Amino acid sequence: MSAATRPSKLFKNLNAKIASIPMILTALCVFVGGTTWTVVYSFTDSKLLPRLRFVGIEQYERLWASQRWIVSIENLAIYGILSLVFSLVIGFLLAALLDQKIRFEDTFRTIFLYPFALSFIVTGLVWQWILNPQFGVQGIVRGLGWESFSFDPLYNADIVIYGIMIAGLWQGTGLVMCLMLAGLRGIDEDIWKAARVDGIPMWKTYLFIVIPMMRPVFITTLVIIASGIVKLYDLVVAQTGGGPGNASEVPAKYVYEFMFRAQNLGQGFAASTMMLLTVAIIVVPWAYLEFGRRR
Amino acid sequence: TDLEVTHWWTSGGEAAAVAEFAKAFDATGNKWVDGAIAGSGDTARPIMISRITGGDPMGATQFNHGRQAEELVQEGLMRDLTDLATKEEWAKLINPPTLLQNCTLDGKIYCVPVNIHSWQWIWLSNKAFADAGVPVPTNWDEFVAAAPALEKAGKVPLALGKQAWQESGALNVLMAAIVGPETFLKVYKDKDETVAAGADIAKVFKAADDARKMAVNSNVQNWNEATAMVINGQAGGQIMGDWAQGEFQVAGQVAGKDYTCLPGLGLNAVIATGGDAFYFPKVDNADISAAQETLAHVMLSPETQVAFNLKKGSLPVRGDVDLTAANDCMKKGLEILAAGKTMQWTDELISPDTTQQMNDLMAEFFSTPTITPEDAQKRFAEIIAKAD
Amino acid sequence: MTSVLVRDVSLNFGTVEVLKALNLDVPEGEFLVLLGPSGCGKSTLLNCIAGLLDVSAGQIFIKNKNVTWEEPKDRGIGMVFQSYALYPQMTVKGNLSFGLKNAGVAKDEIEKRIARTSEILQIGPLLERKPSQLSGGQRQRVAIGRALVRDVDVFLFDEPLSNLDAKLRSELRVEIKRLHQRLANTMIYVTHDQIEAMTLADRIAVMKGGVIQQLDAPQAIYNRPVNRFVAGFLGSPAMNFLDGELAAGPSFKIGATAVPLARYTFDGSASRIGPAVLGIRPEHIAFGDAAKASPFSQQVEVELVEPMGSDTLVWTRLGSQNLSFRVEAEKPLTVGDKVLIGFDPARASIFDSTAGNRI
Amino acid sequence: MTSVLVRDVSLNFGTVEVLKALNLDVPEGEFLVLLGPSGCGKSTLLNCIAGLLDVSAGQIFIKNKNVTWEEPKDRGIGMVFQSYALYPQMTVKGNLSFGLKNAGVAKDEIEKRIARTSEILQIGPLLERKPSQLSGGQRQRVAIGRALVRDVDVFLFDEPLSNLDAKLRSELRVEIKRLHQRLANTMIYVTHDQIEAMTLADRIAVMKGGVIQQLDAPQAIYNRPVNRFVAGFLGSPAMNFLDGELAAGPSFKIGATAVPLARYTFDGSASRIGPAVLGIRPEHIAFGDAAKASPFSQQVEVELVEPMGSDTLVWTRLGSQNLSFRVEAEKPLTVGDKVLIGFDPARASIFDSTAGNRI
Amino acid sequence: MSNPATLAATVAGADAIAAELGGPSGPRPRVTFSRRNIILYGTLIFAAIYYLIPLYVMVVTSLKGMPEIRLGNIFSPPIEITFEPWVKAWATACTGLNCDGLSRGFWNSVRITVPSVVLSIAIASVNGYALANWRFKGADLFFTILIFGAFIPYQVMIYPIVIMLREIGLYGSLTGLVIVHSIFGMPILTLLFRNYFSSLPEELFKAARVDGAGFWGIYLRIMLPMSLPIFVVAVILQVTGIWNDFLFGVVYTRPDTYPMTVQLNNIVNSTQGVKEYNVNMAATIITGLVPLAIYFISGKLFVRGIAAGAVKG
Ligand SMILES: Nc1ncnc2c1ncn2[C@@H]1O[C@H](COP(=O)(O)OP(=O)(O)OP(=O)(O)O)[C@@H](O)[C@H]1O
Ligand SMILES: Nc1ncnc2c1ncn2[C@@H]1O[C@H](COP(=O)(O)OP(=O)(O)OP(=O)(O)O)[C@@H](O)[C@H]1O
Ligand SMILES: [Mg+2]
Ligand SMILES: [Mg+2]
Repeated sequence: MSAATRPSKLFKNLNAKIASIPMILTALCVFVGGTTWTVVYSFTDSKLLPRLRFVGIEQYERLWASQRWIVSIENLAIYGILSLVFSLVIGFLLAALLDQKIRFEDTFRTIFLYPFALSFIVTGLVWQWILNPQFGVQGIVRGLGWESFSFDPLYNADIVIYGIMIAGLWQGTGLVMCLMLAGLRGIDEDIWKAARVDGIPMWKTYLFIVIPMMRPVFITTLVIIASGIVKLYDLVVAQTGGGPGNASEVPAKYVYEFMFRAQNLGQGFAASTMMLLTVAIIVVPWAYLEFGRRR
Repeated sequence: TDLEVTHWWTSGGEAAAVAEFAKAFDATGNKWVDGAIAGSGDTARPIMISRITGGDPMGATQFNHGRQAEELVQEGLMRDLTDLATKEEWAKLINPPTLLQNCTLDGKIYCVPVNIHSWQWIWLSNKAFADAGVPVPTNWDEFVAAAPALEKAGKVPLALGKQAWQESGALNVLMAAIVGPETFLKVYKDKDETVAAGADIAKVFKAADDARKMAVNSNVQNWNEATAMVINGQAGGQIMGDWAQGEFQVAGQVAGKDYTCLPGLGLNAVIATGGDAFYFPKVDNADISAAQETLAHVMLSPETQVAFNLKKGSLPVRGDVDLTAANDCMKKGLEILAAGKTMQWTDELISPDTTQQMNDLMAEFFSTPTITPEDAQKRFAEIIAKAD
Repeated sequence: MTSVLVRDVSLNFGTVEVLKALNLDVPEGEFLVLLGPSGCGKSTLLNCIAGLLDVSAGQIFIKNKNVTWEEPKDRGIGMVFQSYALYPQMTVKGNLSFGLKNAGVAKDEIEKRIARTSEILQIGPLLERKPSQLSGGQRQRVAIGRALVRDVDVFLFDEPLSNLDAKLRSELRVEIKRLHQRLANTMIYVTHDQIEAMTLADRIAVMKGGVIQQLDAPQAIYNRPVNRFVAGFLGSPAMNFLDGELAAGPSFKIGATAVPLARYTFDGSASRIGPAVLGIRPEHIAFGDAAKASPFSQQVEVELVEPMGSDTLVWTRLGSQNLSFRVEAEKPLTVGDKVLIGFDPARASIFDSTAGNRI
Repeated sequence: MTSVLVRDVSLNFGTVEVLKALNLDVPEGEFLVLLGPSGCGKSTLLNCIAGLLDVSAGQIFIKNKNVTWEEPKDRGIGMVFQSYALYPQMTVKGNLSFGLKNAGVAKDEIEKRIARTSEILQIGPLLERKPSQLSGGQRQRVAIGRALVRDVDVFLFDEPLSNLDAKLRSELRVEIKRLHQRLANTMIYVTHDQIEAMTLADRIAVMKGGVIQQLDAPQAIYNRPVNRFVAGFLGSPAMNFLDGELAAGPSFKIGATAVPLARYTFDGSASRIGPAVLGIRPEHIAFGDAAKASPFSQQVEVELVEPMGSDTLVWTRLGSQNLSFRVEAEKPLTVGDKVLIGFDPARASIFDSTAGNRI
Repeated sequence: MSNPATLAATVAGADAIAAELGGPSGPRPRVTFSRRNIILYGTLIFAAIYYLIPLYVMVVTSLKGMPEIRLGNIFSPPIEITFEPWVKAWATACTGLNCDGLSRGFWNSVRITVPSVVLSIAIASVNGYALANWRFKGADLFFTILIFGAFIPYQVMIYPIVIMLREIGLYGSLTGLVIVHSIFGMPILTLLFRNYFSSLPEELFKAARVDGAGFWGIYLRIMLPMSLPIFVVAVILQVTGIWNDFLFGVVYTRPDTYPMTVQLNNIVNSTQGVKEYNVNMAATIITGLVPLAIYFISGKLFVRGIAAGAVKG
């Protein structure tokens, strides 16, 4: 009975490793490599083309001195927080309503979900039009005789971001509803029965029992929405182009404009690095909770 | 040979003009592959630059000459046209000579200017003023004075697309017209911040404030939609470059009868000689190189120049072409050009980065009534101080 | 006095009739067990009584009050679920008090009831814990507490122990029995475990396909099952069934062997001639000397021995049919041994071979 | 001859040591049962033997060949899983032939083996069905067939019956036992059901916390458990444990009562004085006349009666400690009855009260 | 078949009480227009209207002529239905000199979407499978990086990817774009597949290993046939994502391979004089038709797949 030798660790699961090469390459080259590259060049004064002429944190100083960047950040914060709250609330409400064993559930669900199939470009265009003061809602209401009615979010710098949010919610709540519905369907049937026997009203059951139980679903949803919010770009471009003025500017657009229009790559990279940092602040704790704890 | 040409000329007049290039080029036995990208130069340029830096260059591409392509040239990505230029003696043909200078870097020529565009125009709708019962103004001040009457008649006095480049363009036009080319150059060429903060420029910002008030009800984005408002008499006028003329032409309007144009806003008839130029990225393929040369040649040929510029509403780059067919407004331009009353424009003077900051400022100014002209001027001076 | 009365209750899910005009009458203080295989409608019946499902037809009375259309909370019932269904993010105390708070019970009354309940169930030290910090048995106790604290007349249990391991199950079984002895409430208890049913029930209702097959005291059901289904469902190791022929005499012929049925008490007036099935429980088969004394005995060969610790199950054949019998653990039998077995036909059950009813 | 040999095998999940330098030696043809509570590492050990988990230390031999680093398929093992793990999209036939095809067995050979297997397990008529069209018992049989068809030396079963209901479980138990008698292969069988362990095993390895507590024949483990854990884990109803004091004599004092230990065989040389625990199984406690004949007897009061059909469990108290004993179903005892009970100390087990080892 | 004696007694007792009490029997009466139903369906219908309005506006507008649009009311149904805008949007709308509408872009989109969807799903499902069933050292690290990648704004990566594609000589080719889509689809899809495969019983995987199937054997023969729901989700997500993509399409292709969205943008933004809203809307609907169709066809499977792959716990 001679002891067989332990095979080399490298060749264990060799097939799995080979199959994971695309993933490893993507992770290393594209995500790590690309990110590092971006961060490094954010410390240079690259203009149209990337050049390694380091200027320290000058780009960052300029970034935070820029009114436009501040507006972008504010807008993203307002949009982000409100659309997080609203899409969770609306998504959950719709899911809860659909969960009442109603008729035509499929129809309603399809109606709520279909905007998700459309691109932001399409969404932006349609809502731009609906919110157009001449043809859209304001025009109609005024046409009905209410002359002083005013609803022109896309042309009013103070509320333009809410106009964008209306469109964003229209497109995004369907998916949230879907996730919530899946979560609700995963709740043990007996919990509902127990709550009914205990005589707990429906809304209390949702609020105090079901929602806390759906924590993981909420977290997953939150992360999905958040990742979308950070990337907010197409919708703004299609709906307002950042206007009126710079009132609906968002960071992703700032990055794009500085990299390509202003031909100031360094500035664009600095802005993207700030975005990455924000993302890291959101994602790392989540990733830790989600994947770190389990292994 | 197929040659892909990218540009951002997609509005009615522009497209008609491009068609002339394509026709002339196709006639040489090559094929013009059109790569139009809609949504103004701001959208198109990044794509063009990525293509060139990404190693998949097009055959030729439009840029505004000036500093937009500077780095691409420095990086050696653009083809050197000096040989062709010497052979065809562009230096003699092209007028004013600054056009060719703008294509030159370290003594080498890298682009073909195709037209002269000037920003300093205001386009007025004769119909709108007739409706309002006031005479068509002859300069900016009269225009401002006529605004209340227009408003009363349910018109928008000033049509202005809500895009930053239009707004900052309007400011620059006002500046050139109100304070004259010298002060303009002090600000933009010498980057003299005391001038920028001074009393002269304060007048300009006051005028911009007027413009802002007059344009409050102008709910359009693209410049040609604003032009459309002038064309159909909804708006009194629009500050826009001479490319707007193409739109009037496509709409079948006649200069002097249906619309009026005032170079230099009727105050200071000087025009800038900016314009469009074509660059030819370096390629390995000999066929394409040959086609590039052909295109460069075709673009400068007298017939093409006439046909193109008539459609486009811009001025030809050669002084030796016959433009009898030109309309009222073009003739005004040609006269100013002939008189040598030209000046440099911001494209040549400040970097895109500074332009962007200007744009940001003006976008904010025009959309935020609470920003006073004084505030805006102060920030303007700061930008000029740091400009490059 | 009748505590729960189910009258002609039917229930359909779509076109499937799950309960078929079912009648049930549970006297005050009785421990009734609903026993049956999976899918027979036990939970459905319980849910109907609780008001969690709307009956399709029929009436339900609790404490002589027609509650057919009442909400669950107004029926005076408490329910314990298989999956415990504790509110996971509330403490044990929160779980116990949530229903009371909603019913608007005064604060000190709530405290008092929780104190009493936790004393009965000995969950005092657990009050501040969350369900996830409890063991299976403790969770089950809290689930019972949640019903207990509401001071209800009728307790409904839906397989409350089936998620637990065997050891805990037998412990909690005893606890539930003690609880019933102490509270003397009416309890209706659903299970598919016949040991649980036998040990807990005052009466057992054996269900199959939405119909109650037999409703009687455990020993009666065990010893005199009304049909072959009930006979086979109760008892572990299971009853032996031997196919054969009822003959005059009366006797039961299994191949060449005849079992004399003089001591068997026939039921009703069914035909006593023709093919039939004889059922006999493994523990009613004697062997060795005891077999000799039996009215019927036979020499057989041991085929398989299953020691189960406390006793041993021995498999053999009678004619060509499998037969098992139980012997004490100490009796050493090995495969191939020839032994004499026998049983008293009075303890057997005979069923007709088509419908399976007791003869 | 040794069929499976596990030598000093350890296994860690991260920092948790699930198996601790475990040794096991299974002779050819033996039916070994791994028995233990949930989470004790039974499945882990089985997976190590199958090669589905890499051991952290130690070696595994199958048929005297070191297979520590072999792939599962090369170890000559077949495995049957708790959840059946049938490939849902393949027919039964596809399930059976999948492994053979992977091994490149010729077509007609595959046919032959499937024919033989389906004859042994009587699944011939099911061959063309999908697993979803099978009942639980049939699925289990197919799962066994999948191991059988591969003609392996060692069968590994991981709780193959625990998803089935009690009735089916006891039927399939008998089938597996018959299968073993017929094939005479080595079988290693994991379960936490002690009845299964007792009935099936040639030897049982009782595990706890990754360590084998006792490895012996079923009756030996049942009657002479090496520690309190093993004693409590086997047997249902569970063994009674009575706290008390070992005194000279030797005798065992429970409060005022003394149990004479003259007939008890002590183990080893542990101290025979001081606090200890006496364990006695319910079925070893006699009552009534039989109790009088016992070396120890005592008058007690009945507190609770649990009829279980075949017999009845009676709960009472000795001193202040709970005690249960088993009586035949016919003996009518009711709560409050005073009875005499007694047992033979030779059948009891005594454990030290701290470590719990047998004294 | 109940014990006759017991049952008879029961029923007799029951009758006595029932005679006394009578009262409700059978199912609880259901009011169709109960307050609950009115609120429930009212809210749902109200919400449905909000979600449907844009679609309605798009369709209605696309069927109107320009004169009618200038009249103003976007909500009024067309007086005279015309399909001309559709024809124009599909076949003749101009961008620069190209006047072939969306038709070219449609086929480009198909040529981009199909291989991208197939490739990205193929890669991601294998990754997810490897991560769920064949954990090797470091796999989790790569996976975490990958997930982080899901949050990186695309703008950040445009430039580095331009350089990478240039270096491997794929810039501007369809292959390059397909690779880009696969890369950016990978994080979310891998997460979905990993979650799904881990939710499948591990014993199945073990059984297959004992049966001698290898990495690919198990993937192809065991895992794939069981993964329909998650594949549906992946296909839906990828088709909509890639079909609707604008940024990559415009940056990494050339005009003759522009996808539909880029052409849509060109058409919408190259206004020749007045904005032709009807054509724009028709173009918009045509562009959205493919993903919409997929949703309407497989919406039910989508929810099921989401439940299986995305939402755990
Ligand atoms: N919501 C439902 N819709 C349709 N059929 C149902 C529904 N709930 C239960 N059934 C069917 O009703 C029958 C009885 O179900 P029930 O849950 O009462 O069985 P059970 O006796 O409790 O079984 P178990 O022991 O498995 O809990 C089953 O055949 C089941 O398929
Ligand atoms: N993949 C894993 N990672 C970490 N710990 C594990 C893993 N698998 C099992 N364990 C731990 O190892 C211990 C033994 O698990 P194992 O599955 O062998 O128990 P078992 O005896 O088979 O229990 P059961 O009867 O519940 O199947 C448990 O405590 C479990 O938590
Ligand atoms: Mg049930
Ligand atoms: Mg296990």
